[in-house]
Amino acid sequence: MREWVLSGDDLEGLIDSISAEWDLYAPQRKGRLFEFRRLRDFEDLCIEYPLTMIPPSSLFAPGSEVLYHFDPDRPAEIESVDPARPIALFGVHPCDLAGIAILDELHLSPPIDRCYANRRSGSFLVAVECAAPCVEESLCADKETYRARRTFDLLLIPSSGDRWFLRSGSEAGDDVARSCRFLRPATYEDRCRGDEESAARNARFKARFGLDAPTLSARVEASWDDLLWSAQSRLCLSCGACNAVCPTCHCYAVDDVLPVKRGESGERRRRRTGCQLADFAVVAGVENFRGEKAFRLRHRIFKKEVYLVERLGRSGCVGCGRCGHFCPAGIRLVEIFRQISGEEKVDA
Amino acid sequence: MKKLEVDVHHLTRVEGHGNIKIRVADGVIEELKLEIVESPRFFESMLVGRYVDEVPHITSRICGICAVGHTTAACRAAEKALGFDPPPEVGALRRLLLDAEFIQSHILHGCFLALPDFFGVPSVLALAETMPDVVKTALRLKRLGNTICETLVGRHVHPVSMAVGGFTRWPSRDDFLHVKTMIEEAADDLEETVRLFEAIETPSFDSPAERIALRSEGERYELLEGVVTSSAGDSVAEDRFDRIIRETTLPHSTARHAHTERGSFAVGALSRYAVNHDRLLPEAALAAERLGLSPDTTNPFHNNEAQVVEAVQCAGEAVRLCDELAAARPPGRFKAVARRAGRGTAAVEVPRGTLYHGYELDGAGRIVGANCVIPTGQNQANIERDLHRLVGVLLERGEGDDAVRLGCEMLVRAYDPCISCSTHFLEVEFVD
Amino acid sequence: MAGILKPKIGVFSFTGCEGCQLQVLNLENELLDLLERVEIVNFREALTGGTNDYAVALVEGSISTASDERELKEIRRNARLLIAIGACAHTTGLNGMRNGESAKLAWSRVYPDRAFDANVAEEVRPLCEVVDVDFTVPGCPIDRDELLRVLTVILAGGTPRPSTTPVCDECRRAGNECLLDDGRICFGALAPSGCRAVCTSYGESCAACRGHLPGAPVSELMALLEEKGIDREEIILRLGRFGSRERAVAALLEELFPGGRNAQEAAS
Amino acid sequence: MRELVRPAARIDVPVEGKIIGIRRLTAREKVFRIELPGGARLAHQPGQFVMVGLYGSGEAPISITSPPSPGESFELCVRAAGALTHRLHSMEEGDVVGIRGPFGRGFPVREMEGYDMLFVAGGLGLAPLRSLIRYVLERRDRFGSVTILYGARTPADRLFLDELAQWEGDRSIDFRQSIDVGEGDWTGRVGVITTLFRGMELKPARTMVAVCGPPVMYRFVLIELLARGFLESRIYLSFERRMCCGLGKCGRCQINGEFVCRSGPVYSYLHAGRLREAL
Repeated sequence: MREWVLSGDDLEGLIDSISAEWDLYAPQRKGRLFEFRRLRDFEDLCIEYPLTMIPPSSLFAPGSEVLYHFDPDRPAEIESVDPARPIALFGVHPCDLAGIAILDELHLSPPIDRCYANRRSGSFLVAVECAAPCVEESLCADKETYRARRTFDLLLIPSSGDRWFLRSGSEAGDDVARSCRFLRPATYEDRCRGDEESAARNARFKARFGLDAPTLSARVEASWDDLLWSAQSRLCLSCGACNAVCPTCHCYAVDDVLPVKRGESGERRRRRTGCQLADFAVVAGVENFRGEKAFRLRHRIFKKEVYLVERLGRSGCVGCGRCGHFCPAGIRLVEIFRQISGEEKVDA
Repeated sequence: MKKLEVDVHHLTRVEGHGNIKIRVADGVIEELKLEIVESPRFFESMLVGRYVDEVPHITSRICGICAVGHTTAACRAAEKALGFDPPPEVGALRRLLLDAEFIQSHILHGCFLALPDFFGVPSVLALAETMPDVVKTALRLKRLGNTICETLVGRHVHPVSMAVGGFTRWPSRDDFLHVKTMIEEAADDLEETVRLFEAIETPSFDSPAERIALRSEGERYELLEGVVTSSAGDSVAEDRFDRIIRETTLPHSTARHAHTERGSFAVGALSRYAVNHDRLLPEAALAAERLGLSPDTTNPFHNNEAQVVEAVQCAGEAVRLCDELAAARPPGRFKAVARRAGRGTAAVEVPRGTLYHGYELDGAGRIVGANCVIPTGQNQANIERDLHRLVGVLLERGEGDDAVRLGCEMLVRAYDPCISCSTHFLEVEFVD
Repeated sequence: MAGILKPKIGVFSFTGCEGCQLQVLNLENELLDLLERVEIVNFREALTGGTNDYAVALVEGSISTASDERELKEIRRNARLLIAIGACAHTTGLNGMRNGESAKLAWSRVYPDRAFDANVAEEVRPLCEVVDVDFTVPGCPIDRDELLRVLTVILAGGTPRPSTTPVCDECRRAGNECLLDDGRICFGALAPSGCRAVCTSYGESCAACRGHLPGAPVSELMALLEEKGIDREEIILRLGRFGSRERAVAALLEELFPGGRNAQEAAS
Repeated sequence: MRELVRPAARIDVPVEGKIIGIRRLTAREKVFRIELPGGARLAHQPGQFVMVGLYGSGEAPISITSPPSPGESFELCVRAAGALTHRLHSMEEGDVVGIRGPFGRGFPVREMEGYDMLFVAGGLGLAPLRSLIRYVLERRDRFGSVTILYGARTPADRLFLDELAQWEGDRSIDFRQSIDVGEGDWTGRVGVITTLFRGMELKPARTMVAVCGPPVMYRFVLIELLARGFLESRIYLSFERRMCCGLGKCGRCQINGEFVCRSGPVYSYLHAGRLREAL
């Protein structure tokens, strides 16, 4: 692991050297929100952003994309989509990095998801560590996702005096760093100071519900028949916002777009959808296997805290806090987990 | 002995449902009327009790063809009632949107509805086979108008972000520059259209009319606001329009006939041109010259050419407005105007003429009275008068049923009547 | 192509603003491509002449007069497939705002100097309450792309599938902040998606012009908005703009105007 | 440059399946015989399904109703229920559809060998079970007794009438059927499927059970089976859920932690009984 010191003034230089090879996406303002967008002007970069509504992983697993092109009259005459131009994500928070790692595991395990692989392969990730939890709903302390551990090519760690530590996590990261003349290798003193600053920062991330991962999973598992699910989902609008903003939600539906003009090809498209939408588990337009909002809310939490734990060995929730922060009905994970942990009892 | 009956049931290629009925006996016109048969929709009844913020969204649905016009008139009238004066860039964006709607509507009318008559085909669909280039050019221009609205306010049919007080989403600088580029790229298509109409022979017909349009101080070929100005010399502030325009209801129409003290009058492209011709941009003035337009023309068929001139004018004006808006500081985040009691009337030029909306609000900002005077209703008396004259001329020439029918249809179409609007008259109930 | 019969399409219009017909013409770029595959034989807004020989009828507008009803039934007899286009045809759109009030009373207010036209129906109805409708393209106005999707599926011999997810899903994925968080009255959770959430993307709240999803969370939304301090009456009025034909909304309107809007007027 | 996707895998992109035979079973169901390009074998197990696709109408999972065979075609029994299946019903011989699969896990045919077989089929549930029934009948000597219980709503709803008659006439098979609503000249049994169990002598200790039918049927059949002492591990159920991919990715068919398209649609009750969303 190599580490350098980057002066704040040289951030633009770093971006320039990455942009030379990748289409660079970075957090920028969108009204009162933030979003990852192609960076055209360095001035638009908001590196100290709180939280984007749409997670950066959506650049690899977009809300809607073409799976393949087809000839409407010949079912098997299929053309793949053009390979995506490799992109770089600049300024990814550690929780979102964890989200990308989970999507990687889900999509790149056999059978490999072609479209995800197409976008993800050759991409470049620059993570940035946070100085404090983004929003009130953040659970990154409980989920231990406030530090970036892997998956990044480069990691920016804020440091005092308008400077950054830059750590490389891959060969591609090394190559980029090596091409930046303005980087200074970190000295022993730098590292000591960095560790001190890290410790001070870590103290700002305080657990909200205080259960370790296996305990949480077991408690969730035991909550199947609990009244909390109907109590918590009382005002749920089944709007699917929690799914749409979740960095690890990945369920989808498939639609076709037929060509208007004879002889042209059509598109088979994937549209991301969510388990909180009322129609998610409807079969043949008749039977709804999760017809109640309480069942749907329970499924979402079970999926993250039980089913994905069984499958991946870790929680599918990275604690970013988006689902609660952007829920119009105010349904918050932290309250659900607190009730599950026994801190708050639900009135029947 | 001339006996003739023309009954055009369901006038086609106009927006809305209308009939022409003519009965001639012994060479004398016994009956002649333009019927407007669209089902009444009772907007007035529906509006009463609604909050003022909803009004533009409701009145936009009076007519899908001039939805920007209705929305603009509703916003302006509501703002006057609320005593709110929007910042100048809001006015500039509204002008730009009117320009876009004019381009789209005039091209739709000129090339899709009127043109087939000149080539003796039933529709533009038939032209698509014989003159594909003409149709493609027209489609591109029509799409231009639509795309401008889509980019700036979400869509053309029932624009989304136009609101009382301004715009719920202000377009980005890139949006304005993008729109500007699109318009500039359409220059060749506009030139093609002018050339097309240059080549068409306008029926000669002489029927002088009083012409009314908005005109403002300054240099602008006005669409958004101003003084109601008549070619007969009258002028009056927009909220006093009823001082010169009176309305009566006729039994054969759900629209109302309007007249001045001198009789029927005309609004629309030709009237705007007559009132504001000195304010045309050079390229539009040149187009007018090439199309043989003259401000004191007495031929109502020239409305088709006036619309083409206005399409050129609006494109030029829109480019200028894009520059202005791209350079302007965007207004802050949209805030709804505080509700209060009041009364306001606004006039806006829409493709077919001057449109008036007026509202009266209670203390909670709810509608207690509404009024809307639409251009086709203002033109109807004049159309019937022109039909009278035209049928007389055709009878004198000894033309048969078919020629009379076609002549009448073409005349009515030249006025570009929007019958959808016409039946959606609201109560005129303003007592000063 | 000669030799291949193109399906014949008629476009018809009843009470409405004609905006949905205009959206058909607004297909612009795709219109000529479409005309290679279908023949439009009836389209009053664009075409002189007409015939009863058509397989597919696209019908806009509500049924608000006795003659509307007769004509619609004739169209139903002629067409193999009847497609309702737009909110007026689908749910009466905002024409339904006049229901709940006697037609005569509304008439006397708008045309005080003219006798009531007996052709005017007491109540405005959507097409499906008069004839069988095979498919609906919802919205005020219809979305051009959705219309194309529906037509291409029909031309391929398929049945178009209506959207079953709410506008909210499309809206969030478009990156919009939620207008409910701003204390705005927004019905995105009630209405089926397919409009690309164009209203909310342009800062205007969803009015549910596309109708309501089955089991739409009306009571949840009412509760949520009221908890935010929004006046119940204003919410109901807004729901009634496009939703007067939805059962849940009709019940709320009855709560607001017991006995219909006339009754209140008579009382005041 | 776009590459041509090689469809050999039949996993995420379809191959062309040609309809070479169509048989109407009832007012709602038809059987389609389908041939893969180049005479390829589907190579499926009883209980597995394929994704059938028509552009413009998407894809739907359809269970394979024919037994595995060395032949070069297979059969799908399709009820006209949604947009895609209605369109399928309007197709003719020679038309082509998209085929992906086979997917999922079918019945554990090897484990079943040596046991008595009890089949419980309700309505359209006979379609997937028929694959297994015919598999077993083709290898009659490897299995013990064969009992088939079939329930349908009305006599006219019954599928594969010719085969039902064959089974009825076959003395080596105990075939019983019942319908919910008596109709016309129906002289057989009327009542829900569980009434067929009355008076039957079954040997739970040496029997494997395969059940397929509408969701509500499972609950009552399971009560009956468990009460009679059948082992949870020897009761196999086939589940229907919504699917978009068949790859365990789209999340639509999930029952608790299981992706029906991968680990199902056939589960032993020992397993499915622990899935709280399954029944």
